[in-house]
Amino acid sequence: MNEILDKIKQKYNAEDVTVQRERLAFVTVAKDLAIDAVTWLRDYEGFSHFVMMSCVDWMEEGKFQLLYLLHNPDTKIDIGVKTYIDRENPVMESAHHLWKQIWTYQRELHEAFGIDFPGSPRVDENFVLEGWDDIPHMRREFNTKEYSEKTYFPRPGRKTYDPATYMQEKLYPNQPVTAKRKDNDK
Amino acid sequence: MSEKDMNSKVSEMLARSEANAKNSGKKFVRPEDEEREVVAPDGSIIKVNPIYDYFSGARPEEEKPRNGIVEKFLNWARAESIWVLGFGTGCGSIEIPPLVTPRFDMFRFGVQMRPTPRQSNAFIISGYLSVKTLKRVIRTYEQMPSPKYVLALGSCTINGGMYYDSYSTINRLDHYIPVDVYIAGCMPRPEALLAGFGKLKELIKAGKAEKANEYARNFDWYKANQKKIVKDWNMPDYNW
Amino acid sequence: MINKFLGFEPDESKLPSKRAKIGAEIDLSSQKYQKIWLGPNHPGVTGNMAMELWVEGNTVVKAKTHVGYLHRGFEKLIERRLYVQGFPTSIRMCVAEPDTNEYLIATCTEQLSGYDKEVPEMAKWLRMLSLEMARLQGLLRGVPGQGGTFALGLGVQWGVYLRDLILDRFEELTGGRVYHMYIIPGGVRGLLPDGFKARLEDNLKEIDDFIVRIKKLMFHNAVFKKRAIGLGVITPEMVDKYGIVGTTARASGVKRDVRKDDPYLYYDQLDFDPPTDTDGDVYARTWVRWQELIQTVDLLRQIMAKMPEKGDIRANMPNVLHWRIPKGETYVRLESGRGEYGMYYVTDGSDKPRRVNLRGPSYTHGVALLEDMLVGADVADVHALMVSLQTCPPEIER
Amino acid sequence: MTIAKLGYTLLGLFIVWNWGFLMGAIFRKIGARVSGRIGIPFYQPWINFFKSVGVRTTITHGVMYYLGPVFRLTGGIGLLFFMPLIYTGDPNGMWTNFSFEGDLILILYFQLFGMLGMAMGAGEGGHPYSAMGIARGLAQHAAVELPLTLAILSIAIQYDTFSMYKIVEAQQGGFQNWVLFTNPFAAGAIILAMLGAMGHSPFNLVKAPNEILIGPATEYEGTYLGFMQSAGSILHVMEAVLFMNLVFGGATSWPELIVKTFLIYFWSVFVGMVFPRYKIEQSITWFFKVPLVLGVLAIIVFSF
Repeated sequence: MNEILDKIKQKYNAEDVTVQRERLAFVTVAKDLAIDAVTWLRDYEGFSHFVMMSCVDWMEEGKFQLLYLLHNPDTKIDIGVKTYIDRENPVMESAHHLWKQIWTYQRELHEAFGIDFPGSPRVDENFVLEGWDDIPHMRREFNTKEYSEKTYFPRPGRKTYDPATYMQEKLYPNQPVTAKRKDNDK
Repeated sequence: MSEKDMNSKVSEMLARSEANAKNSGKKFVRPEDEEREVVAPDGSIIKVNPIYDYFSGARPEEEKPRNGIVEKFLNWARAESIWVLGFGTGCGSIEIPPLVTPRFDMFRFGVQMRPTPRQSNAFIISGYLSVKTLKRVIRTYEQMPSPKYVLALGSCTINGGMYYDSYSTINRLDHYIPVDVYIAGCMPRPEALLAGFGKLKELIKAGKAEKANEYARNFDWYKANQKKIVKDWNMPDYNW
Repeated sequence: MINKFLGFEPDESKLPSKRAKIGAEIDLSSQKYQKIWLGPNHPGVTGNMAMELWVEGNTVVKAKTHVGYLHRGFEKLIERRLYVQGFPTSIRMCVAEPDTNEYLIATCTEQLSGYDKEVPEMAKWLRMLSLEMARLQGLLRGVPGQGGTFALGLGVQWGVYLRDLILDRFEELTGGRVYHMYIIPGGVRGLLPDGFKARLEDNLKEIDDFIVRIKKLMFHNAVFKKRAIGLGVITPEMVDKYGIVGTTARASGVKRDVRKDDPYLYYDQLDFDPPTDTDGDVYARTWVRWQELIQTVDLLRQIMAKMPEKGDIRANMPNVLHWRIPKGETYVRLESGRGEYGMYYVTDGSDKPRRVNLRGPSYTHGVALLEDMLVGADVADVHALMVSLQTCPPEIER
Repeated sequence: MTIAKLGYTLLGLFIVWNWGFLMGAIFRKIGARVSGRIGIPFYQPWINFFKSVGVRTTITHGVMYYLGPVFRLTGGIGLLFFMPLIYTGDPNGMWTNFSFEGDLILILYFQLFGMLGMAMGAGEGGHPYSAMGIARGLAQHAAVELPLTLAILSIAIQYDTFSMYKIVEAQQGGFQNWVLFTNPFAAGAIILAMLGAMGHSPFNLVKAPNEILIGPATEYEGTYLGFMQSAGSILHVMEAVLFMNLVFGGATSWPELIVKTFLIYFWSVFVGMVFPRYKIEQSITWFFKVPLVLGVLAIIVFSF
């Protein structure tokens, strides 16, 4: 485990190496080197099983974090190669030539976050939505509750309580309400 | 007409249709579904509007019940022979296999599955409906012959259930198609489904399950609601 | 350029051309092919999914899968729910084996909040019991279901009946028939009821009978063999290329089982060997699943024998309504009946998760692999191929 | 005399129609019991029929579209009109219907007639699965017809007649006179070809719900469907009667007809219960193997 992490650090200037579990580690690699790192891990280090590709929206920092999670079937090690891309102009090099299923992930991320993968097959086609004309639905600033209330005729009479305050009011009605929660509905 | 003329005509028309596509505000119409002109083999020019041609132009009409005892007898037959369309629209469809197998055997109540909408008269909306499915559900519902009945499963069809805040699933099914029987639960047990069929039978026998006519009567309202959320209205290649 | 700078060349022979198109190159406008849609309203698709097929006669020349009919936006919804509120939502991600979702989200939160070491022993055994029961009910539908794709409905009838019995046991244990919400962060919700083991053992005996009967009905059946052998072959080379996992990979001779590779809970204390086969066709996949059915029954018996009688079932957790998990990320996987099932979970120090991403086996099996597999297949075999890859649409689109 | 005969024929049609419905229900019940279910009530087919007729919407796709079920019904009724139902010893007696010298050829034609009608109707319906279903149906029918025709020719050579009535007459006087024992090759070919003609699994390719919806009938609803249900029930019984007359010695009374058709039909259901469905090319190959060889043998044995 440490051996391979050292190699990545040395070769790709990997930062922010976190060993989450005994056999799971996440490393951060610069955007230009990410696909190379993934290719190198696949071809030379035996990480032949592509587990998943994911994206996290760090809206506050103005970045998207892409994750390529690889698994080595021989040593049973998982390494997540992370890279950060700009949120304003989200473009990432396509990796569809490495594994057959990656174009599906890229198509999904294109739809969900608006990340472009030039050259990836069928990346512009709809994946799960049809006739979507709002901002990409998995971005943090997209408020799904508001959208739903605006669009789908909510049935009147439905109430949503904050569980903490509601329980306190129900169970301890005499005490002053302390469990106020900052409403950060998103 | 010479071949050269034809070619110039075709290229002219192509240019025109491209310009139309740019100018028209229709976002989700794919180029092959646009209104355009085509040259017939004999040289004449025909206007085609694929979306209009694919869909039935006729509005559904109210179909009056027959008189007295005949309708009563037919209602009895309809109640005792409910043919359910085999279209699992949501997660509630996992409770359909238990219904057709030894434990809960719904065949003994005259309820059977049918693979095509033309031959079924009951539609189980099994749980949440995403907008993408709703479009197919509406089309399927309109294809079913009247009288037709809708059973809506789960809390998702009543008020959105636990997906009340989802951007993808609808909240109230009865705004888009008329519902005869709601079966509550997440998800309803097979026993509840059998009870729902029992309730539907009572309604049919009493002559109260005339929701297909209601749909025809309030067609404009239903269509307005449907069009509000289904923005991409052209069906991909359902051209039969 | 970068490669030169780094001092190594990627192995070009392993890279297909970057401009490679997915699917066969055919002229669809030549009027030689008819386009037909299989689904979403078609009894031959599992769940709610559509396949767009271009056929020449009975042979598929090009296929496209269309998903999204079951999209509910779970990953978005969980982002705006408390950790404990997101829990009942998450288990509905895949309806075929809901317990796997419970385990994943519970373990993710435990690992990130540092409570994973404090889960009591009894709770872990009960988790294993519920996971194996979930696998068993999935297989009871899945193994005869493969016969059902060839119109052998009899096995399905028997299998779904027995699955109902297992669901009864779930109801005793958890109160729920399909959705259980049994495995919660920190442990499980309850102990075994009185006499549970005896009743489960009765059911397992019935399932033992069923296993023998289904073998005679399906694997000794001339017509079943004729249709399933040689259909939809997956070679061992394809396994890594397409990300194939679970029984589908094992039927091709590649031993992939998370229970052995990355043991979780107490699977290292159980005596089992994941079944494999070498042919990689539909028959081999069904055969591996049939063997896994035997193995699951055996595992359930082992678990019941090794399980302590009593013990703590909950770790001492903070008030879940005010639970904040420090910033972190993790990936947890388990072996579901369909293969490796994992969840990527990111927290940012607030009371709600930042990102939850599910990795279902159907995501790779049901889109990229299925599309390539359908090319050249008979229209009659589409349903069989789809079921043999255990495609479960809700976990593709979530 | 002709009027009385017509009356008897129509009465026979009514009995056959009802018996077809009842037999269908019984076999669905048997299937249910094998699975461990209770199954539909025995009167379900009649309710289904009345419900179908009572459907309010009618959609038509053109003349051929509604001629499809009519042709299918005609196929069944044609079989009934020109085939002796019950042997009474009198060639012009009741229940012999309008059997005449050479009716065997007409009957062979009527057997295919329904399928041809459905082909036209399904084509007009325009659903691609209908077209696929009917293409499968016609291909399989052709494969079934070959051994069947050879076997029937062999029987015709054996008794030196093309009259169904004479074939039945020749088989009277005990089961040792049945074609089943006097011409085992032809009987074998017919019994195997019967599986395909009855359209049960493994040869139920025409109606293959998880492949091609419900085949040619995909677009039919309401009254058309009611007609097709009736046609199906009549055709099922009449095909069983055809095989009964050809191989199993005919019937001398209604109870005998009912028992024999039930058992003949049971044979195909019995096979279908435990076998999955063939693909079309596998099905055709199957008919071109054992049944065809038996048919050829039957011809060879009785030609020399």
